Amino acid sequence: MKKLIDTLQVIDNKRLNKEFFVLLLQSDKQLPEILPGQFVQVKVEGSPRTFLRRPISVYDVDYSQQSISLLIKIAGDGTRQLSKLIPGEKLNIIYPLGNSFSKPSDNRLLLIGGGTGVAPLLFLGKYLRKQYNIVPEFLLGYRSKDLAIELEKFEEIGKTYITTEDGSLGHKGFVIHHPILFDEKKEINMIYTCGPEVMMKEVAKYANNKNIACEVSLENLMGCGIGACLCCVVDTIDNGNVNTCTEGPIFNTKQLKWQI
Amino acid sequence: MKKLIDTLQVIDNKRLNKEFFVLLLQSDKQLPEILPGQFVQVKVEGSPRTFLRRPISVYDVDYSQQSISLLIKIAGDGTRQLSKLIPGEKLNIIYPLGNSFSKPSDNRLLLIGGGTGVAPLLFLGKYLRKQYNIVPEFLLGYRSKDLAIELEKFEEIGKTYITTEDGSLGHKGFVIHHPILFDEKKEINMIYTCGPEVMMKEVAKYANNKNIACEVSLENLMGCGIGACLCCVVDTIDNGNVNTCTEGPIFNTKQLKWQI
Amino acid sequence: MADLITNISKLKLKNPVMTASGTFGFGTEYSDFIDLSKLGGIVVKGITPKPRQGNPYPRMVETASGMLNAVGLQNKGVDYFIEHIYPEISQYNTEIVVNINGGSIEEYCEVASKINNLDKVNAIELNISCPNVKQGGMLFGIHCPSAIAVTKAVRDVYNKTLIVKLSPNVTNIVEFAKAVEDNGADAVSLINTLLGMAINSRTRRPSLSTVTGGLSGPAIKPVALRMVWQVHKAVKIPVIGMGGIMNATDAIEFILAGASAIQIGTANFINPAITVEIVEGINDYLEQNKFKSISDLVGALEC
Amino acid sequence: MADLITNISKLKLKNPVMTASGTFGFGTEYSDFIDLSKLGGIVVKGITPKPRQGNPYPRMVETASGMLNAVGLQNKGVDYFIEHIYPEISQYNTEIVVNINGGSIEEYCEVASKINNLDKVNAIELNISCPNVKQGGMLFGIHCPSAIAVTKAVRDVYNKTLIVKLSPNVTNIVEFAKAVEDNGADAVSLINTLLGMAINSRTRRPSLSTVTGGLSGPAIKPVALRMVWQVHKAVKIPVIGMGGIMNATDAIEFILAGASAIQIGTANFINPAITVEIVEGINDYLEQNKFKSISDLVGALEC
Ligand SMILES: Cc1cc2nc3c(=O)[nH]c(=O)nc-3n(C[C@H](O)[C@H](O)[C@H](O)COP(=O)(O)OP(=O)(O)OC[C@H]3O[C@@H](n4cnc5c(N)ncnc54)[C@H](O)[C@@H]3O)c2cc1C
Ligand SMILES: Cc1cc2nc3c(=O)[nH]c(=O)nc-3n(C[C@H](O)[C@H](O)[C@H](O)COP(=O)(O)OP(=O)(O)OC[C@H]3O[C@@H](n4cnc5c(N)ncnc54)[C@H](O)[C@@H]3O)c2cc1C
Ligand SMILES: Cc1cc2nc3c(=O)[nH]c(=O)nc-3n(C[C@H](O)[C@H](O)[C@H](O)COP(=O)(O)O)c2cc1C
Ligand SMILES: Cc1cc2nc3c(=O)[nH]c(=O)nc-3n(C[C@H](O)[C@H](O)[C@H](O)COP(=O)(O)O)c2cc1C
Ligand code: FES
Ligand code: FES
Repeated sequence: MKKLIDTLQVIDNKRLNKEFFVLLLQSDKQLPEILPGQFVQVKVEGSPRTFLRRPISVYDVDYSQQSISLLIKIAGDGTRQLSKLIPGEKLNIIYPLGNSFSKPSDNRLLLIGGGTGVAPLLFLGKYLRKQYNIVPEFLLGYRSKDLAIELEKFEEIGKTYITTEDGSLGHKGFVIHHPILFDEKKEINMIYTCGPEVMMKEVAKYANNKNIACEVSLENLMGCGIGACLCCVVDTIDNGNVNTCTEGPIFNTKQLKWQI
Repeated sequence: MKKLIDTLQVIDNKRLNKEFFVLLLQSDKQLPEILPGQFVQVKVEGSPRTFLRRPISVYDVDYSQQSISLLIKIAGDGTRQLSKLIPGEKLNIIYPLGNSFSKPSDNRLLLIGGGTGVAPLLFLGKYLRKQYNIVPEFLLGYRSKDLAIELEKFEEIGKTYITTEDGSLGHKGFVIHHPILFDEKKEINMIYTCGPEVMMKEVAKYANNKNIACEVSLENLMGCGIGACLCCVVDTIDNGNVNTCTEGPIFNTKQLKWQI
Repeated sequence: MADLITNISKLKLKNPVMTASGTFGFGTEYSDFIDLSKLGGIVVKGITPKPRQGNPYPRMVETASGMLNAVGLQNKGVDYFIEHIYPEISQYNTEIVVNINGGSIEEYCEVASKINNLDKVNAIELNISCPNVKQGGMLFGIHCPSAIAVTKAVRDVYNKTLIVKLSPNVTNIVEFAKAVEDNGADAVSLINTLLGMAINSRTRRPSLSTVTGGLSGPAIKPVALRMVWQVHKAVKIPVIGMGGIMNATDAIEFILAGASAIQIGTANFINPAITVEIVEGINDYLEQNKFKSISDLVGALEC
Repeated sequence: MADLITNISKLKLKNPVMTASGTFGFGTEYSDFIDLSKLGGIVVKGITPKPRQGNPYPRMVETASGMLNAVGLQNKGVDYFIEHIYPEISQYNTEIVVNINGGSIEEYCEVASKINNLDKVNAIELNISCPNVKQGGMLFGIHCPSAIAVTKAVRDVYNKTLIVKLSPNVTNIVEFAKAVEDNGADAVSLINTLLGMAINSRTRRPSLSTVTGGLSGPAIKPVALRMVWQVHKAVKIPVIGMGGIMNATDAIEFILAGASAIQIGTANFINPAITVEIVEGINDYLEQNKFKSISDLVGALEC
C-alpha cells in the first residue's frame, strides 16, 4: 500500500467535550484505500513545543467525499493545537500507516474500547459490516457519561454495552467488569481492543483465559511512523523487537510478551 | 518609569499592504506614561521559530482608550505570526522600554523616516504638538507609492515631504536627495531620524556637515530589552559599549562611533 | 507551604531558585517585575579584575529553541562593582553570589579576595567556563589541571562558599566535578553554555562578531540534565543545575536529577517574572505530591 | 542546473545530499515518498557483526526542537544484511554507504571486511560515536588512542572510501578529526548525537529505558555547525556535515562552514520528502547567487 504525504483541508472540527474533538479532513485527491486500525501521522503547525508528527488512528473514512475523520483527545500541546484548527485551515498528514485488524474467521466479535481507543473500533465496526456483513458488538468504557462520545454512531453499527467508572451510564466499573463478559450463554470468538494499556492487558488476560483470539492496537511513542527510526518497538515472541508502526499497531496478544 | 508585563487584547489588525500592518492593542489597566521613541517587547505565540521577544516601537498611544498601536513590517517568522493576529486575541508585551527622543530646544525640527522607521516618528510628531506646541515637518522615504502607508496621519501633524525610489510619489530618490535638504532658506535646528541604518548614517552625515543636532533610533538585535543581557550594545564615544535597549534606542549621533 | 530551604554548603537559600549569571544583570533590571526578596539567590553578572568592553556587536542570534551569545564578560571591573554596585544590591533580602572571572589564576584570585571582604556576599561562583573570551574563561574549564589549579588558588584566598561553574564542552564533566570537589569547591554549578555557531546564508558571514558563541535555552536542556545527573551521582557536594529551565516542571526535572538548587538564565528574557513563578510552581508540586521538603526531591529520580 | 557533483575521496556523489544513518532505514521506507535516485547517497542504518535487539522500549522522547533516541543499534547483523538487504538496495541508482559498528576493534574489522566484498558499496561510515550502546560505540569516539586504533585496523581491511563518524561529546573534536585523518580516514562525518537525558516529572522516572540517549534535530545545529567549521579548518580530507538540518538554508550553512556533503537525519521523520527538496533548494541557491558549482560554496564563509 503506497504511503502518501498529503495536505488536507479541515472541513469540520467538532468539539465533543472538554477533552475530545473530531476533525473532518478532505483531500483534493482520491483517497488511497485505508484499512481499519491504520493511522495517520499529523504535522502540528504553530506549536513551539511539537516537533515530531503525532500518530492518530483513522476514525472514519468517506471515499466519496475524499474525507477522513480523526477522533482526538487533548493530551498535550500538539493535540491542543489541533483542537484549535478551524474549517478552511490545512493539515499535513502521512498516511495510510501501519497494518490493520485481521479478517475475522467468525462473526461473534466483541470490540472493546476505552477512551480514544474507541476511534479505530468505529471504523472497524463499519468495515466489518460493509466488507463481511458481520454485525459486531461493542463494549465501551468511559470515566463518566459525559465522556461517552458519539455513542449513537456505535449503536448504529451494533449492540453497544457501556461501562462508566462512576456509574453515570451503563454498568458501573471498568470494561473488564461488564456482565456480558461473564455471561455463559454469550459466545465470543474474537476480541478487538483498543484503549489504555492497563485496560488492554486486562482484556488480553480475559481473552487468554477464555481462549478467545484477541487483537490489540498499541500506542507506542513514534519517531517516524514509517519504519525508519526503530523507536516504536514492541517485544514479540517470535521476532523480538518489531516496529509498532509497520508490523503494528495491531497485534495478536499471543505475539506479545505481555505478562497475562 | 516602571516597566510592566501586560497582556493586551488585539482590537484591530489593519493590513496596510503586503508588508505592513498596524496592531491596535488595548490594556484592561491604565497605561503607564509612554514617551516617543520607546518600544515594547512582544511575545510571539504559536511560532516554533521564535523564542525571544520581538522589539517594536510604539506607533501611537491613546491613553483614554488604554490602547497603543504598533506599525509592523513582516520581516520573518515572528512578525508574520503577529500579522495573523485577529481581534479578541491576546498579546503579551513588556513596556515601556528604552529612552526617548529628547526635548527639542527649538521648533525648527525635521523628522526623517524610512520604511518602518516612520513608526516612532508619528508618535513623536503628535507628542511634539501636544506637549510643546511645536509643529514638526516630516521627510519620509519609501521604495514606492504603495508603501507610503498612512501618510495622511503624518500630514495631519505637519508638512510632509516624500521621496520614493521609483518616483511614484514625491521626489524621486532617497530621503537624503530631497531638495528641502538643500534649500538655503530652510532652517533646520534638529533632526530626528529612524529607518534603515544606511539611511540614518547618510542623514547623520548630512546633519554633521550642516552642524545640525541629530538623533537616531537604532534597531540592534535584542535578547532581553531590559538591560540584562548586554547583547544589544552600540559603541559610544564616551562610554564604550552601552545597551541600546536602556541607554537607547535613541542616540545623539555625536555619541556614536559612526564613520560620518 | 512546603519547606523550600536549601543549603549549598554554608550558603543558606530560602528556596532553590537562583538566577544565572549574565542573564539577570545585577537584579535591579528585574525589580520592576518581581520582588527580588522572593528569590533563593541572585548570581550577578561576571566580574573581572579590570573593566572589559566585551566583544563587538553583533553579540547574539536566536537559534531553534535557544540563543547564542558572545557578550564576552563586559563589565566595569571588580573595584567599580564594590564601590558602586555592591552598596545597592547588598540591600536586597536575598543571597548575592558574585560570578568571578579572570584571564589568569592571579586575576581570579584578585577578584575573589576582594569579594571575600564583602560582608553581604556569602558565596562566589568561579566561572571557568565562559566560551566567549580569548584568555582564561573556558580554557580553565576544559583542561583539568588548570581547573584544579585555579580552584585551589581561589580556595586559598576565599573562605566563604565557593561554587565552581563547570563547562559542558568537555568529554567527561564528572572528571572536572570530582577534581574541583577534591580541591576545595563547596559546590558545583552546571552547565554554562555549549559552544556553538550560526551563519547567515544570505551574507555568507557568521551571525556573531566572534564567529562562535555560547548556546543557551531549552535546546540544551537534555544535555544539561544528563550532566547534572552524572555529576550528582559522582560527587558529595551540592550540585546547582541549569540549562534551558523555562518553567517549574523543568526545574523539578533538574532537582530530580540531583540538583540541590537551580538557576534560571535565558528564560528571564522571555518572562522577566519567571523566577518567582518557578518558586511557586515548585511549592505546588511538592504540596500536590506530598513532599514535606525540597530536600526530599533532590536526586529522587528512580532509574 | 548548477553542478552539484561532490567527491568524497574516491566516492562520487551526484549531489551533496545524503541521508543520516539510523534515520532512513535502508531507503525502502522512503521510496513511496521520493525517488531515491535523486539523492547523493544513502547511509544505511548501523550494522554490527551479530544481530542486535537494541534497547528496550521506550527509546525516544521529544525535546525542545529535538529528540532523544536510544535505539541501540538494533539490526539483524552483517550476514543478514549481505544476504537479504544488499541485493535489494544495490539496485538503487544512488551511492550506498554502510554505517558499521562493533563492540571491539575485531568486530569493526569483521563488518568492514565483509562489506569490502560488496561491489556496489563504495564507502563505509565507521561509527565510533553511537551513545546508545554499552560496549564499543562512543567509547572509541571519545578516547583518541582508541579512535586511532580502530581507524587504522579498519583501514587495513577496507580499501574503498572510509568515512569516520565523529562524536560531538568531546572536548576537542579537531583532535579526533586530525587523528583519524592521519590514520587512514578518507573523510570525516559529524556530528553524531549529543548525549542527553529527559525526565518525566510526573512519574519521576527517566523518559528513556536507558536513562540517557542521543540528542538530534535543530536543537543541536549550532553545536554541529561550530564543529564542522572547526574541523574543516584543521583537516584536508572532506568533511560531511550533519546535525539538525531541516531545510536547504540549513544545508547551505553547513556547506559554507566547510562541509563537502551533508546528511539529513531527524528531518526525514517530519518530512519524508525533505532530502529531495533540499537538493532542489541547494541548486536554487547556487543559481540565484551565481555559483557554477557546489564546490565553490564549500567553506566559503567569510569570517
Ligand atoms: C498508532 C497510534 C494511534 C493513535 N491514535 C490516537 C487517536 O485516534 N486519538 C488520539 O487522541 N490519540 C491517539 N494516539 C495517541 C496520540 O498520538 C498522542 O496522544 C499524541 O501524540 C500526544 O501529543 P501531544 O503533543 O498532544 O502530547 P504530548 O505533550 O506530546 O504528550 C502527552 C502524552 O501523549 C504521549 N505521546 C506524545 N507523543 C506521542 C507519540 N508520538 N506517540 C504516542 N504517544 C505520544 C506522551 O507520552 C504523553 O503522555 C495514537 C497513538 C498511536 C501510536
Ligand atoms: C528598538 C527597536 C524598535 C523596532 N521597531 C520596529 C517597528 O516599529 N516595526 C517593525 O516592523 N520592526 C521594528 N523593529 C525590528 C523588529 O524587531 C524586527 O523586524 C523583528 O524582530 C523581526 O522578527 P521576525 O521574527 O519577524 O524576523 P526574523 O526571522 O527573526 O529576522 C528577520 C530580520 O529581522 C532581524 N531581527 C530578528 N530579531 C530581531 C530582534 N530581536 N531585534 C531586532 N532585529 C531583529 C534579523 O536580523 C533579520 O534580518 C524594531 C527593532 C528594535 C530593536
Ligand atoms: C547573554 C548571556 C550572558 C551570560 N553571561 C554569563 C556570565 O557572565 N558568567 C557565567 O558564568 N555565565 C554566563 N552565561 C551563562 C548562563 O549563566 C547559563 O549558564 C546558561 O545560559 C545556561 O542556562 P539557561 O539555558 O537557563 O540560559 C550567560 C548566558 C547568557 C545567555
Ligand atoms: C533514531 C535515530 C537513530 C540513529 N541511529 C544511528 C546509527 O545507527 N548510526 C549512526 O552513525 N548514527 C545514528 N544516528 C545519528 C544520526 O545519523 C545523526 O548523526 C544525528 O541524528 C544528527 O543529525 P540530525 O540532527 O539531522 O538527526 C541516529 C539518529 C537517530 C535520530
Ligand atoms: S516510529 Fe519510526 S520505526 Fe516506528
Ligand atoms: S537587549 Fe538585553 S541588554 Fe539590551
